[in-house]
Amino acid sequence: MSIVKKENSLSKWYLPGILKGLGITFRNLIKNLTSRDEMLTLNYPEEKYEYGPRFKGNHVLTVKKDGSLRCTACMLCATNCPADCITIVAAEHDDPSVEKYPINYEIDILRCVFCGFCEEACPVDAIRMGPEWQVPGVNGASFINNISELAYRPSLGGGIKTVLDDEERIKGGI
Amino acid sequence: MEAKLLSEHYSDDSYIGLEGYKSKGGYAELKTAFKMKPEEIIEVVKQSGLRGRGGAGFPTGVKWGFLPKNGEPRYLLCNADEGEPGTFKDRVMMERAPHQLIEGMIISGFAVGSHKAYIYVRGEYMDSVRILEKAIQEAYAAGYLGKNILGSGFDFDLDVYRGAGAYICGEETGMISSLEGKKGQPKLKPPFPAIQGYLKKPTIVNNVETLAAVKYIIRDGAEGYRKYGTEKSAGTKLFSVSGDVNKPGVYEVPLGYSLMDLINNECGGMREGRKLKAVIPGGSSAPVLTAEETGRATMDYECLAEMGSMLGSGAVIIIDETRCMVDMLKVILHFYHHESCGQCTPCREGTGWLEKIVRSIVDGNGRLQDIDLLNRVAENMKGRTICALSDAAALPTMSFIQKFREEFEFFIREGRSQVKG
Amino acid sequence: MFELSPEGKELVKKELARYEDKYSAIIPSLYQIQKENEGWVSPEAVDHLSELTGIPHSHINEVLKFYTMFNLKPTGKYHIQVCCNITCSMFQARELTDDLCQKLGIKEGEVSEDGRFTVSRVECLGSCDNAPAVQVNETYHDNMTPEKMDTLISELK
Amino acid sequence: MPKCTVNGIEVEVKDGATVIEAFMKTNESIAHYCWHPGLSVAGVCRMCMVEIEGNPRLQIACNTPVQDGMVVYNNSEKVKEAVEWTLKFHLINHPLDCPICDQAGECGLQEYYMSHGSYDSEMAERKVKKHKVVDLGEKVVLDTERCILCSRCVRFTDEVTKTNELGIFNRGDRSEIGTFENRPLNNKYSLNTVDICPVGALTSKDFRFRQRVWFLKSFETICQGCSAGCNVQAYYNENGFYRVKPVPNEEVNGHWMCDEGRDVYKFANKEHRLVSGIKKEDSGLSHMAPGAAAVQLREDLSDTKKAALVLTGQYTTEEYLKFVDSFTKNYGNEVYHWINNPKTFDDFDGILLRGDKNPNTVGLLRVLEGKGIKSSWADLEEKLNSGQIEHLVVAGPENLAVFPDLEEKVTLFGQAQKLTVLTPVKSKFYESADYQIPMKSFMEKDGTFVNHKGIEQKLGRGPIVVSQALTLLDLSMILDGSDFISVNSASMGGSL
Amino acid sequence: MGWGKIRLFSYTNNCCVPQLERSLLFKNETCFELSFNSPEKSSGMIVGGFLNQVARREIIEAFELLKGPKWVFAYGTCVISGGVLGQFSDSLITVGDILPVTRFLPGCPPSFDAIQTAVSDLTEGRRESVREKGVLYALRD
Repeated sequence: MSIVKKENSLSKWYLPGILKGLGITFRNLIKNLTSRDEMLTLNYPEEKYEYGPRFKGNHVLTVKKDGSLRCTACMLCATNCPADCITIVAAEHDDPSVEKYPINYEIDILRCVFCGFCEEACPVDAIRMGPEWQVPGVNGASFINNISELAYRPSLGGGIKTVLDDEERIKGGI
Repeated sequence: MEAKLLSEHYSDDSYIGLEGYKSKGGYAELKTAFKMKPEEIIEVVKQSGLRGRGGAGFPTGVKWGFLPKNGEPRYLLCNADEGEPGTFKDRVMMERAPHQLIEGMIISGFAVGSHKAYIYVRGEYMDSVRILEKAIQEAYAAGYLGKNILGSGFDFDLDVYRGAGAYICGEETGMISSLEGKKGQPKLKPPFPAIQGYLKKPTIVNNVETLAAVKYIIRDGAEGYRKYGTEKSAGTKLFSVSGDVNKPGVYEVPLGYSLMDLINNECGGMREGRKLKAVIPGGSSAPVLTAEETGRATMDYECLAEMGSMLGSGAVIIIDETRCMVDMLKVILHFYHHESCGQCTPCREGTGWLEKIVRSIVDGNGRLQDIDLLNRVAENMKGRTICALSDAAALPTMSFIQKFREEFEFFIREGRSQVKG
Repeated sequence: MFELSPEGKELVKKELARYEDKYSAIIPSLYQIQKENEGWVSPEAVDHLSELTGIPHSHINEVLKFYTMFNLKPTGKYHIQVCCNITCSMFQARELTDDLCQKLGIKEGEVSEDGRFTVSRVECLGSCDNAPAVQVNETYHDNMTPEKMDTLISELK
Repeated sequence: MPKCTVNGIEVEVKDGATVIEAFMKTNESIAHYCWHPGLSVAGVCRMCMVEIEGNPRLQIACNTPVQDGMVVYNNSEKVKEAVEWTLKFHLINHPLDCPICDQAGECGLQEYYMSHGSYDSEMAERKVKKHKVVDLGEKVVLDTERCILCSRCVRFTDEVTKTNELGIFNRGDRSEIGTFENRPLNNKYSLNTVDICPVGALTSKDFRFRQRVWFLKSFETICQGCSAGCNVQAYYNENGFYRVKPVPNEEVNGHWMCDEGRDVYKFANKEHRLVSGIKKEDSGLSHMAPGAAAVQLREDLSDTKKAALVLTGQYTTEEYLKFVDSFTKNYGNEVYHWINNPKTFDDFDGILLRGDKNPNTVGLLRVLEGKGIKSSWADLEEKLNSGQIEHLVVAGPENLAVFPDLEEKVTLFGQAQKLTVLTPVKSKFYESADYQIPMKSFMEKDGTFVNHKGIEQKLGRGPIVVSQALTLLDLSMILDGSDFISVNSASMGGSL
Repeated sequence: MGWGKIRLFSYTNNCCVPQLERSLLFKNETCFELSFNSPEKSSGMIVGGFLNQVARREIIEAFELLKGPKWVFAYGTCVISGGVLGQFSDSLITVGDILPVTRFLPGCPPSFDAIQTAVSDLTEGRRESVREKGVLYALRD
């Protein structure tokens, strides 16, 4: 794209251009000195950048009131995942009202692109993308998170309770 | 005026026994029938315009005509499973005049050429079963049943089969399945019972009153029978009247008799002189008539059909001012939900759904759109099943909503019945 | 193990021969079992009937559970069946059953402590002219009012 | 032969055929649950509604016989609304079980919901609650809430197996499928009820929760369980085979299949398979590539004079032709046919199950007659006892379940100086053999099986589980001297 | 400027390019700075985006030119395991195949704090907290 230069006397002189530029610089200097909190710069290690509410961080498997996994191993997340990184092995639950639960639920963090498709596909709000950013790991560290890592890791404090629960659903007659 | 044809001698007890029955003209028509040929009897019944008294109102002569002409053994079944709420005419007839039914069945069996007949009585009527079995013993002893009846070369066996409490066994093919020892579920009906019914043999199923009326058609001839009733629906009909009248009971009136006269003359007018609100003319599966429609209604198949209702089994239920129609519909739908045999999906799930909607209205958490939801569910249940139970549940619902809509809306808005009572 | 009495077996044999199809004998023999087994049909009874007649178990069980007059739970000596259909419910039949259950202290279908009564609601009994109609075992009682019901309860021992 | 037009397409059907059979002839789609080509007509699901010209009321297609010149269509507005509402009636008491239901992905309700559903269920009332996870027998689990009461399974147990274990109990919308207390559903064809159940009410215990249906691919082949030769559909994915379902074929197996045939896939999975050639040396067993083991077998065989071959009926006809040909050319025509159960060899249970548990016995006998080899089992035993046979080559069975007497047979074979076992499946009885050469399972190779009636049926080829395993064709090429297996005969297609 | 900051040579492809550069924006004392054209002056490298033929050749050359401890950070799923694009290519080469990777940064894109903690762990000599947990494989029969 070509820029049309205005042919007027002012631009031929050297000094006015410099003074205009310095003017802008000093105006910003005074502004930053007077109102420090409006500055965009974070002094990083102390002031951390907070992520938005919809930040898609490490996965969380929600739990029911009694602490058991909310997931019924229906494999919809594994089907919807573009990177094919979720492997689930289902097993028979002895309580007939629960009937099916995952005995092994693994997400391969190195394959996962954190797109949130699994969160959208889950019919029972069993998997969510939590607020924690992905922790880097050394080569050979096990990047495959299983149930104890996804649902009961220390930072979750014994599992995040889900709002939707079976008793209300069955009482509501669905 | 009350035309006493069938129910002439119901009041006197001797009519129950064989002697009392014969003394009042019993088994006379048997001899005249044996003189005629079976085709003649069918022709006379066709001429007399006798229509089924059980509920469908199908011309009996025509139904007998469907039978295949080959000599294959066939069955005659009497449908005494009177499950239609409000109907009790068959019980009165079987307890007061069992031989009338037996003679009617022998003549009909002779006409259709069947040598084996069953009377399927509903399980609750224990007294009717006892009385009928005693009457059959007497008939066998007197030679009116069994081999070579009255020397005519026609042998005829009759048996009573006791049902076990299922409204669905009132339906033709439902009763046949129940007789075959299966669950009383109606059969699919391109093979109609007249071609393939009980044990895959041609079968004729008629109501108690229809078979009894055959005797009087033989006695008075087709024109004699046509004296009563209108041109299209001939003869007399037993009406079981109940509800808010002074003298509920069974009254025999000619077809075409006006409903208001039936209420005021035969039944002694409304109970405690209250104002009439609605009438269910033909049992629970007949759409309801408002007070104004009752005024111009006459008790015959055509007039009630024009008004959107039906004669059905002739069970007239009179409803007065103090009754709440929503609660009435809830009782009717509970009946159909409990009695649906569960074979076809629209009826099995639809009756349950209708009842739950009306029950949620009565419990006070109904929604305004429930009313046209009821209408659409009933509309889409009707005519989509093997037997007519889904129509019997859908038609009353639609008529209740169409004619008493403001009562439903009041109930939903206020959460209580419009009627104080 | 439930065992039919000799006359019971006799009746079942007669019923088998009476109808063209042996399946038609199921309902009469179930009535007979119900009479001999304190008013209900137990699974052993179905087993026994199946060996007696050769009809497959599931078929007898189907017929047993389809019809309402066969009870699947033990019932009292007197089974009070109150009709709660259109005309009878217009004459307060449902309220009658509620306070009857309260009086006997049982819910519907249960047996009272002294084992005499079971109350249950049934469909139209075909006696709407003298509503509300009540059937006790085999006999009809008409125009029942709460008072008449009390006298009936006290009479039936 | 009455003719009728279905949605504008002219169709001719045989006498007494119903409208739904006319629909099946065209590829017009018609919704149906309770109708099944192999069972009687029930007419209870009311989904197959059609409009017939000149008949105001909608009729069900499965029970209306076709009259000549009848015009039938099911794409009119009225029919669409009727089917939509009937499906809505099916769904109002149906539980929200899709996440935990095995049938999700191939469920009749899901398919018709997508094409006929109304997407806004106006049902706000409470659903009917019934029994979940009912144990019907050793192989089948029932969930009565999902059941839409189409009565297919009840008609199956009444008409096909005539054992009537199943019945519909209670009445109205409280009705439930079930068996009587102490009469579980344990006949030999109980898993067919799982196939014909359109919804997830009946599920098989063997496949329960093992894999979601949309992760499986399938191919058609012939069951190898017995000589009935039923056409089957085998389902697999990268982890191996998961299940086997019957394919309708009128002359051979109708629509059904026995339960033993359904465990046939287990022997083709990797955990049961012999993966590498084994040679017994004095220093123990040495594992090597199957091709190398075969070459060593050839050298070993070349300097023997008295070699014998034992064949079971578990291989394809082409393999027999080539292998018997090359074997007799090099090592004399001592070929014996191993019959595993002489006593129950030709009994038949009236529906499908045959006593002869090898799929290709007739093919083998034809090949042996073609080669003019008449040899009885007795003189093999007599030769073995007298130790005349230096080297015995046994083409072992694949389906070990039907060879209960494998152990003493192997000890019998052990009497030969050298024993070679060609087997797709590994078994601890073969340790005593000098050579164990892995073969391909019937799921991994082409060929024809000839069932007891003499009908030749083509095998379908599925995924290769053990890529280097040989077939008898490759082995005969090696015995004929060539060192390299020609590509076109053996491992075609992608390996796992 | 840039005292005490590690200089990392950054080689990124596709959508990781803006993500990496802009993640430094408005941040004061980050413990690393990026250089885009002089691997010989930087002591580690950060690789991101899907590796095509050219990228493979160039990151190897860049790796040889690095001075100092030659750290390699694998930035983002595409470079670690092919991510969404790599699923369909059958000749997939990831950074782990061609370079000795010291730290994997999973995510698409990894958050800035991940890079910061990875680099600061290395520069300040803290041993990376390896996650100790058993891997539960319960393969059914």
